[in-house]
Amino acid sequence: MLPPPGAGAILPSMPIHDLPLVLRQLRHVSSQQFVLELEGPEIAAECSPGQFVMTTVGGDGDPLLRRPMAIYRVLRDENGDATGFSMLVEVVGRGTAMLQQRQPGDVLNVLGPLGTSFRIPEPGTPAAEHLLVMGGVGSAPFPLLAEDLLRQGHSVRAFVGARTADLLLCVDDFKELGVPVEVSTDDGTRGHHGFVTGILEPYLMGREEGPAVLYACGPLPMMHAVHAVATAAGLPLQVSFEAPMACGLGACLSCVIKLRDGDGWSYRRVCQEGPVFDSREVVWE
Amino acid sequence: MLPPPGAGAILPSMPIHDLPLVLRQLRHVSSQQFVLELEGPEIAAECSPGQFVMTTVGGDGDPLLRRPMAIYRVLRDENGDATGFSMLVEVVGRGTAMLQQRQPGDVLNVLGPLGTSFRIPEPGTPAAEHLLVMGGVGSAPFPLLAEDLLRQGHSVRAFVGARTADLLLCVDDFKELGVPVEVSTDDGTRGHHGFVTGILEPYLMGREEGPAVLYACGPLPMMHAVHAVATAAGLPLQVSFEAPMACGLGACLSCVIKLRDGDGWSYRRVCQEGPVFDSREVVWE
Amino acid sequence: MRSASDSSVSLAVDIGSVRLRNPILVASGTFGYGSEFADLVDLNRLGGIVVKGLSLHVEVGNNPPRIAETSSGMLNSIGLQNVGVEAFLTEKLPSLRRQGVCVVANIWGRSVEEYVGVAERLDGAEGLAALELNISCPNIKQGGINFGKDPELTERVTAAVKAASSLPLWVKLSPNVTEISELAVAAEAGGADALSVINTLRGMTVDVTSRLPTLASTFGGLSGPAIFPVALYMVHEVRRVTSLPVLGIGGIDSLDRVLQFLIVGANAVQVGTANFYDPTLSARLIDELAEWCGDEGLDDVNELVGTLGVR
Amino acid sequence: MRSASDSSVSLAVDIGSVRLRNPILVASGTFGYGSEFADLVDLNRLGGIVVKGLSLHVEVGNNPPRIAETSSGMLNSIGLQNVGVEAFLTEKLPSLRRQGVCVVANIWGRSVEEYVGVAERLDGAEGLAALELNISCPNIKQGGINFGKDPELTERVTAAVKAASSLPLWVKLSPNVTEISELAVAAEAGGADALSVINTLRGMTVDVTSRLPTLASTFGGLSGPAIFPVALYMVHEVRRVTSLPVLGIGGIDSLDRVLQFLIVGANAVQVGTANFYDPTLSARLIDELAEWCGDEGLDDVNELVGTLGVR
Ligand SMILES: Cc1cc2nc3c(=O)[nH]c(=O)nc-3n(C[C@H](O)[C@H](O)[C@H](O)COP(=O)(O)OP(=O)(O)OC[C@H]3O[C@@H](n4cnc5c(N)ncnc54)[C@H](O)[C@@H]3O)c2cc1C
Ligand SMILES: Cc1cc2nc3c(=O)[nH]c(=O)nc-3n(C[C@H](O)[C@H](O)[C@H](O)COP(=O)(O)OP(=O)(O)OC[C@H]3O[C@@H](n4cnc5c(N)ncnc54)[C@H](O)[C@@H]3O)c2cc1C
Ligand SMILES: Cc1cc2nc3c(=O)[nH]c(=O)nc-3n(C[C@H](O)[C@H](O)[C@H](O)COP(=O)(O)O)c2cc1C
Ligand SMILES: Cc1cc2nc3c(=O)[nH]c(=O)nc-3n(C[C@H](O)[C@H](O)[C@H](O)COP(=O)(O)O)c2cc1C
Ligand code: FES
Ligand code: FES
Repeated sequence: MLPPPGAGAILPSMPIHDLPLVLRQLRHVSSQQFVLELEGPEIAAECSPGQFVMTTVGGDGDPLLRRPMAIYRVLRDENGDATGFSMLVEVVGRGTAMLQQRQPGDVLNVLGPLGTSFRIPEPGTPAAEHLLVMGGVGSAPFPLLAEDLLRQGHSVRAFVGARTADLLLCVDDFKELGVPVEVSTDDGTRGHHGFVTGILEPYLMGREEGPAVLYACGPLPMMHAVHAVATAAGLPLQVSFEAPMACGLGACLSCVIKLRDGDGWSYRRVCQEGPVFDSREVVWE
Repeated sequence: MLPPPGAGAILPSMPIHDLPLVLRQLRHVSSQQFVLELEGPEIAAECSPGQFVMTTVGGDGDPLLRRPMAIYRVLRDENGDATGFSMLVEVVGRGTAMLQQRQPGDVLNVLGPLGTSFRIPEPGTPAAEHLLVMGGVGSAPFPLLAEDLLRQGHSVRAFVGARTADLLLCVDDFKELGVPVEVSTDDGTRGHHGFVTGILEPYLMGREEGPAVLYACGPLPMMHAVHAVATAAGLPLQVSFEAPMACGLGACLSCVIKLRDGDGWSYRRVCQEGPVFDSREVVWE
Repeated sequence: MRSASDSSVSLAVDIGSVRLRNPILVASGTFGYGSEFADLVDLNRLGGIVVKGLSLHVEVGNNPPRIAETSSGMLNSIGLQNVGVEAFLTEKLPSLRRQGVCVVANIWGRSVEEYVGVAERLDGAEGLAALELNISCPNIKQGGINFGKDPELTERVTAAVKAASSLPLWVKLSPNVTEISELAVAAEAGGADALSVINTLRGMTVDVTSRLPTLASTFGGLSGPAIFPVALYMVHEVRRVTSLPVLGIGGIDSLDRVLQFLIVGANAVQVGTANFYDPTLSARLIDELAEWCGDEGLDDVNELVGTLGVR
Repeated sequence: MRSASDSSVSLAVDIGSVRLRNPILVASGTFGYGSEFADLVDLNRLGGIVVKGLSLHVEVGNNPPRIAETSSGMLNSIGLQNVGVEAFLTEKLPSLRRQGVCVVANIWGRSVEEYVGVAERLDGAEGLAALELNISCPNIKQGGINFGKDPELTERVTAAVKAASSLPLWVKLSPNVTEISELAVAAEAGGADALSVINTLRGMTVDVTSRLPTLASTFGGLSGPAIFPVALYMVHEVRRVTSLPVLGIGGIDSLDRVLQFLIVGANAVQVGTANFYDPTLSARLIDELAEWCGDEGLDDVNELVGTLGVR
């Protein structure tokens, strides 16, 4: 069902653009999280779920490097044509704080679409159950993935975790799409009190037999735990990784993680061979 | 009439503040020139004409250094109490271009008031004629000086030069204050076609005898020319200098110019012993 | 104002026997093997592409984290990960050659023998314009002393590689030395055909929360706009002692800095870290340079080289 | 969260025999003689003020322009303009002493004799905590070779000054060297009581319009946030070879960088260029440091020094 592990995006690779994009809207979803809507069809029309962009954050060469951000939603006009896309950002440091200060009309330089996308079944493949498991701002790429899966008639279910209720992301997106959502919070302020695997595992136990595919994005320990659950259940899992990035283009070799390679391992670039990897290919340590 | 050359400000020196000030308004006066109004009484209430501030331009550490800017007008409420002050800025490089991008509500960190002020006659001194000679953005400190002089009953006259008509500054300020203004432009688009000394000299020739004091601020060659005119006419001249500045406080020694010192000269700090100097003290070269 | 494509301005420069279309190259390690930027930059327009440092065998490189951002700069400790000279020759070079791209192979080793090995392997390679010797590497045969810090070692490795290859040889100097001019003289004595100035400055940062170095390998190389004034000074120093062609490298982020390098005496420049955050800069600089020369009334960019006045 | 003035955190540090109120000092040449900042900073709260470099006689300094802004940094070529040691003793020191400010005299000369001359003149001075030797100066008696670039000269000038004065002696190292550890060892051998690390990096920029160096004296010293990673690396290098107290200097613009210096092994730090664009930073850092230590549960800032972990 899946292409061979590590095979990269299933879509023919689309050209990468570097464009000055106008900020249409900045919408806060919590005190530390916000959505940025950018105008411009080029990247939006050609991207696939799981891909990302490298964006300036506003300063003119300060901070020096662009920041990698997943493509969150594709914005469309009444004809359904892509007019832009959005990013879902959590403030964690200086760059994301500067991004939060942007105003509508400001211009960001955006490079993309970059990296591999989630690999979804070829059209025509019998419908399966697709389980999206996410933590914190790792939720960003999943609404777009859900859209694509639903369009092909698959059933989709979301497991959303966060530190606390305020920081739960994308729950409304999933509800709008009609995707059932279960939530967990580390502090028990909403849903299951504990980690997201605490809702995923019971679900897997209780579900009927049949093909299922797991997708995960979030903090490393969370993805590692999902990997353990998936392995135990014998289900395939695609994980989307983060790593410090300078170029996003595969040139600087800064973003590497260890992937299995023959009997050993080798460093592969998250921006190029990833960010989406087959979890069995990853050297979890 | 003047205190001994190089004696510094005549006012008791006021404490220096370093304050985050809110930008109230940014008003364009030409494509390359704008007025920034800042809120905050502290600096405004204590400054004297000719003094300056060091201001951040908006970036967070980029550009690194603050920019020196003359205090243009003191803003007052209906009771006449100082509520803030303004700066009159010309875009010449990266920092001033960034300043032009500021929005009302933005905060600038402002250090001041700094430097010596124009030395004006003690209250009670018999009225004299005060001639303000300015070029380009060197006009900035003069409306405030005119106000002070007028308040003491002196007669004031302004000679305003610029490269071209669009860039003539402060003409309206002087008109509002009832100060007669003559203008010159390098390209002849308004007033005298030529340099500002071309209107100053004939005026000095034609005027009746009596005490007069000259003040000048503008490009170095212009101030040098006014110095020559003043010397020929036997009139005292105060000049306000610019120099690259890192601290504005007298600590870094970056802003020096040559002042006469005994038979020779020594380097003195524009930010501390200046920016206003007695023109006879300056080593013109 | 003349247009950017004004063909009446000649941008070609000679680095010894190598004629470059224009003086704007991209620096080793910052442009991959070229193909990574093919969607964004017409590789064929660049003065040249210096590829990621090649070694005899595949190198896995250092553990991550490998980069850290600093004020107007970044630290990297990639650890010279590369595909190895064989894979370069079979997988990377052929398509670049077909496109007519000017390719310079940056090479390194852990001993003089390793350097010579790479150079020999590349010697016959069609489509290579020159070798660039990265000597900012520890010599494991001599207690780990850095080739680039010692004039004698610099001369020795330069001479050995020169003897092993018929390709023009550029030697890339390290700035982490007391007198870079001594290293320049040593490289020239060893037979260098040109000097690339500079590689990264040594630096480190610490993650205060964990009290660990930010980079897994503790130290890294500082690059980016922050180092520009140091790089310009070092090109000036090198220019004082040699008439070899010089490639100015370090902190280029704008035409202004390209011009500064040329004015102090660099014959060409390499854009490095800026490729990461402004991937089309190198191509734009070519247009801007042509336009600037036109505006200044220069027919040939070489007229600008080494025109620094004295105050 | 404890309050900034939480007196239960001890910030005092010992630099050899000199006890400082806290580890936040201000660097030579960036704080004048202290009085320039008196409206803005309570001088008496600072760990210490290192005054502008003093010489035997008044120095007029270099021609302007003396500074140039660079990416996250600045170049300066003030040329060591200063009032001379006599005027310092009569006009500057007395009022600082009356206020109880901890004053360190940075000194320099063009020959060993000049260094000794200044040191002798300052020897008896009441109210001086220590001497700091700026050895980034050319020795006019030895062909202009820089004291700070040569281990032998460094040791010689350190020993001579040490013999001439009973004040604790801090030696301020230049970063423009191949191995700063060798200079650290030399200064220790000469009798240094502490090491100040680092002075400015050599650099230059060019004004493209005039094709002249931006600075009248062509070269200058690079300082500011841009150099922080280099400075931190050098403190780390120095810490490897000596147990002398170290004052970390270079690019401090925030508490985070103060902490990084302490973690790699600096016993105190000096804030330099940041005083120009953020004149109250030094005082704020003291509060922030106390608060941070409190939050981390440290009773004594010294517990942080040299706690860098190994990956
Ligand atoms: C492929 C990919 C997709 C991502 N998608 C999103 C998203 O949709 N929404 C979102 O909020 N965040 C996303 N991130 C994480 C985001 O890039 C970082 O949070 C951001 O770069 C932090 O920048 P900062 O200046 O605020 O933090 P600082 O800590 O000040 O950054 C300092 C440096 O570390 C890097 N860095 C810090 N944290 C991370 C991290 N977690 N991953 C990679 N580099 C990091 C920064 O890029 C920068 O170079 C993604 C990361 C990757 C690699
Ligand atoms: C006491 C004083 C009062 C001033 N008052 C005004 C005023 O009221 N309005 C106004 O528009 N300008 C004024 N200036 C000039 C103003 O400070 C510069 O135009 C401004 O710093 C340029 O910054 P930039 O980043 O745009 O230019 P850049 O050229 O990019 O600046 C680069 C560096 O050079 C310095 N610099 C450049 N030009 C000058 C200059 N002429 N004088 C001093 N330093 C300079 C900058 O501060 C900066 O450090 C004054 C200068 C001084 C010294
Ligand atoms: C991520 C990275 C990798 C690099 N790899 C190499 C290399 O393999 N060989 C080499 O000689 N220089 C390498 N360099 C140094 C650059 O080629 C260049 O000399 C340096 O970065 C300074 O230029 P800059 O400031 O424009 O980046 C690398 C630099 C960076 C940032
Ligand atoms: C304008 C200026 C003047 C300086 N003068 C001296 C000096 O007289 N003696 C000295 O030892 N260091 C001098 N320095 C170096 C600083 O003390 C400090 O070592 C250096 O600037 C690095 O720190 P920073 O990056 O925090 O500025 C000077 C630095 C600047 C910027
Ligand atoms: S971010 Fe540069 S190779 Fe991945
Ligand atoms: S600007 Fe620092 S002394 Fe004048």
